[in-house]
Amino acid sequence: MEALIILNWVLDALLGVSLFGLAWLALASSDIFKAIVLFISFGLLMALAWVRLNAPDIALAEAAIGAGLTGALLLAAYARLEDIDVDAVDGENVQAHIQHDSNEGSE
Amino acid sequence: MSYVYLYALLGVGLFVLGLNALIIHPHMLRKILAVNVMSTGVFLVLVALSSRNEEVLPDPVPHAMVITGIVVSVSATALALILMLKVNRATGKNELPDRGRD
Amino acid sequence: MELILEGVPWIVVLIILPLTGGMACFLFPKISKSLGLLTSLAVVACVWGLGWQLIEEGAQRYAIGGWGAPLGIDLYADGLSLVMLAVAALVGLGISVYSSAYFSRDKANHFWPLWLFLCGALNALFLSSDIFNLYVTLELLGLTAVALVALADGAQALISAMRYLLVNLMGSLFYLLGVAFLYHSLGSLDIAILAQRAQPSPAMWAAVGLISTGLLLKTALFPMHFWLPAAHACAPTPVSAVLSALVVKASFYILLRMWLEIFPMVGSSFAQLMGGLGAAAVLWGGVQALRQTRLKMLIAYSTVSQLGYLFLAFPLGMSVAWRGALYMLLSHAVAKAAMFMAAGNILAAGGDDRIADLSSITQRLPLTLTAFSLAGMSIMGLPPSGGFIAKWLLLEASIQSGQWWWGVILLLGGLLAAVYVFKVVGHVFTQAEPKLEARAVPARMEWTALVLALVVIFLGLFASWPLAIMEIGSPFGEGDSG
Amino acid sequence: MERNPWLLPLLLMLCVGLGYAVLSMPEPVEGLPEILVDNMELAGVSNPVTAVLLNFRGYDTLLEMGVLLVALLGMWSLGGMPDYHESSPGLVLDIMSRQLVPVLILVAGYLLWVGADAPGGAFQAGSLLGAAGVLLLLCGWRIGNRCSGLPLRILLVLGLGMFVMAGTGLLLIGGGLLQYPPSVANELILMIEAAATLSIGATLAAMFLGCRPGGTDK
Repeated sequence: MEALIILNWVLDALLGVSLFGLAWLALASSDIFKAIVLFISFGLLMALAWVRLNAPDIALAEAAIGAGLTGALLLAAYARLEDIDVDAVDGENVQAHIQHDSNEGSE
Repeated sequence: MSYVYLYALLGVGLFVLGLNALIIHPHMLRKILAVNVMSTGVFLVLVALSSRNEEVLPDPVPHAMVITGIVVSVSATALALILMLKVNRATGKNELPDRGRD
Repeated sequence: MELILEGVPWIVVLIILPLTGGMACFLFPKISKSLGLLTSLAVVACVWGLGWQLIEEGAQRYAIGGWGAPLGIDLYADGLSLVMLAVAALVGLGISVYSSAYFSRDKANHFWPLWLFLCGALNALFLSSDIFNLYVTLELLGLTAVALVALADGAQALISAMRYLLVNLMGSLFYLLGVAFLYHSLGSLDIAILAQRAQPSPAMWAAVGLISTGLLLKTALFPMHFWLPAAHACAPTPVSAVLSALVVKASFYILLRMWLEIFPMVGSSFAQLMGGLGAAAVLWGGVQALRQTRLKMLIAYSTVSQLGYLFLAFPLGMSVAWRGALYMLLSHAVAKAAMFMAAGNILAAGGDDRIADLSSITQRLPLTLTAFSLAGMSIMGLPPSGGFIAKWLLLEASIQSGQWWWGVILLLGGLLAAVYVFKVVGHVFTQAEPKLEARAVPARMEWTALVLALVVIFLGLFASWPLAIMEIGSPFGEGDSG
Repeated sequence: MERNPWLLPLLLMLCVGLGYAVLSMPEPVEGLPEILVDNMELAGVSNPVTAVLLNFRGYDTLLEMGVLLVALLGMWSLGGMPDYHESSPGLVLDIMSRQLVPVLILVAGYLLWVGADAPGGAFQAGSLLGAAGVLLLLCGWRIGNRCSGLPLRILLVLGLGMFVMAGTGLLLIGGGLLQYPPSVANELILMIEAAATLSIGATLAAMFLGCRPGGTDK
């Protein structure tokens, strides 16, 4: 029993630290694409945190909306952002991250 | 002292972290991410404190509030992203220009 | 007739009607203009109905779903909400009429549903008695307002819309965190119940700070006003009018409610701080308005300045002061809507709102010029206008409470306002060659501005009626202290 | 990036202050959960979160459907973003979505149904529908021109519309706004939830597309 409680605490602490770390990295990383991916994984971990907090309804909503759809929206916006200023990219090889077809598809 | 306070404090931390990023980063997409992190922090505080008392089931009212909040924040994010693309297209920049110091 | 007025739950109709109108406009864009006008008219009628009910029966509470607070959500209407609803309905009707001539066809299709949803959000906000429900209405209001700002073309408008959206979201999140603290320490979301249970604690202090910060950000009180001028000036004219007249007032209304009901225990230092910021806003906004070269920017900075007056009531904290602030809100809403419309007419006629070039255009728009000057009188606080009554009440409060320095701010603010209003009006009377062909401005747009400006003068002449309405349900506490 | 030297200390102070407030927060004298438990048999559903969302605080959800719709309206009024993918999506995505979309729709239906008594409900189901829509859009599927006008708009307002209609209908037969008679509460809630699910799914998918389908703007 005692061991279980300690295990739970360790689990919670681990989850908390990784959530905070992911959020920190997502907001501090220099690469926008990386930031988005980190944010999506942050959302998925959040779903776990909601389960830990006895909130399965929110866990479902978070996984589907928070991580899934927000992630899709962010990635779509990112792709279009790159579409627009594909020639303005300086140095960073960012467009390699995501498959996009601005040059072929625009006609 | 129960484990839920850990999550509530994490929520406060995320709120402040997001606020900091929202203020200092000029890139619009990062500002949008920052707002999302902030809102997750608020939701965590709301839900974590609802199961302070471990004997009874958690209070469902904050849970419903958070589900409402998640939907609101995805709507706001979607609008913000399109607005960002339009700004990007109109100015060619991804950063909000420094507001004219008045 | 009386049976109908009594039997209908106007309080609900006021919320459902604009939402339904918005949906109908979205579904049938071809007839959206007539639907929009019709809805605005109907909203005015509903406010009339609700007013009649309130005068007959006093303040009203309506339990949605029949549950009642704390389990369900309550709507609550008293004199304070009625005044807000009335000014929203009146200015809203004016804006509907103005917009029906302003927007081109494809913009109009987007404008009408958003505008009606905004009306619905405002009404819902003024009637809600539940702090989380207020959050949802704030978000609805904020998103519609941002979408409306972005209707204007041009990079500047888009940038200001983006900043407006981010500020709105940030303000809402501060507010929501405050709500979380209130709920978890007091166990309810209903304002009336919270008011009974409130007692000082660190969580309560945090809630007061968070909620006030969030709402002040949305109300654009002085150091947090940075987003307002650009957003209000770049938006399409009817939207500028809505934002300055109504949207910033909505968050102020929530703050006022909270302050009157839940927060009275937070002590006076915070109130002094708000008063100080308000005074700074009055002066700073006035000086900035003077420095502007474009008319819409000048009017937007004037909003920053006028919003400051509302906060002078907090340190005074007595019934007269609250009524003065509310009267200021009322007359500023109407006057600023008229002013923005006048500026819009000038823009529509000349395609340019540089103040230095005004003379050639404005001489052809006598109605618009009259509207601008009348509204300017209220902004300055000259009699007979609503602004005068408001300043008079605030002055009375500052003398009664012995805090005369707020009175000095009132006078200085009025002086600044006089200078910037005359800066505009003065340009008109300098003889200049009409160099450009001015385009015709639809008569409807000119008349709407003038009618609203006349309403401000009526507010100055017949002040006793609105002042009596404010007292329904005595939102400012019993009687006069003094 | 020049930084305000005051910002960091201020934020740290905020963090500490808020943390202290959280830790020292008193238990409410009189909580809501007890009242909620007493009223659960009148709610029409046995999942407390669904009961709060759709019945006790259904008005919040009504307004929230408005928020969703308004955000989409705002996006459409900005108009004219380039359509996302125009090329063929590739074999893997195509096959995967063929398998996945029906499953997602089935799961959405299940979540909607089960939401009355267990975790799930309109928002979760709606977002799964939205995900299915996103997959279809990624595969290059576009709504036909014939359906992109009024039918699509009806689908989008269905959630809010059903809420408002149910609310006013109950008002007209003499109850209060959104006051469900306990005997039919379950059916009414399910009906509203079904409409809301469809709307949420359609709205989220439309948000992903970003521009008005079949619109005139290029």
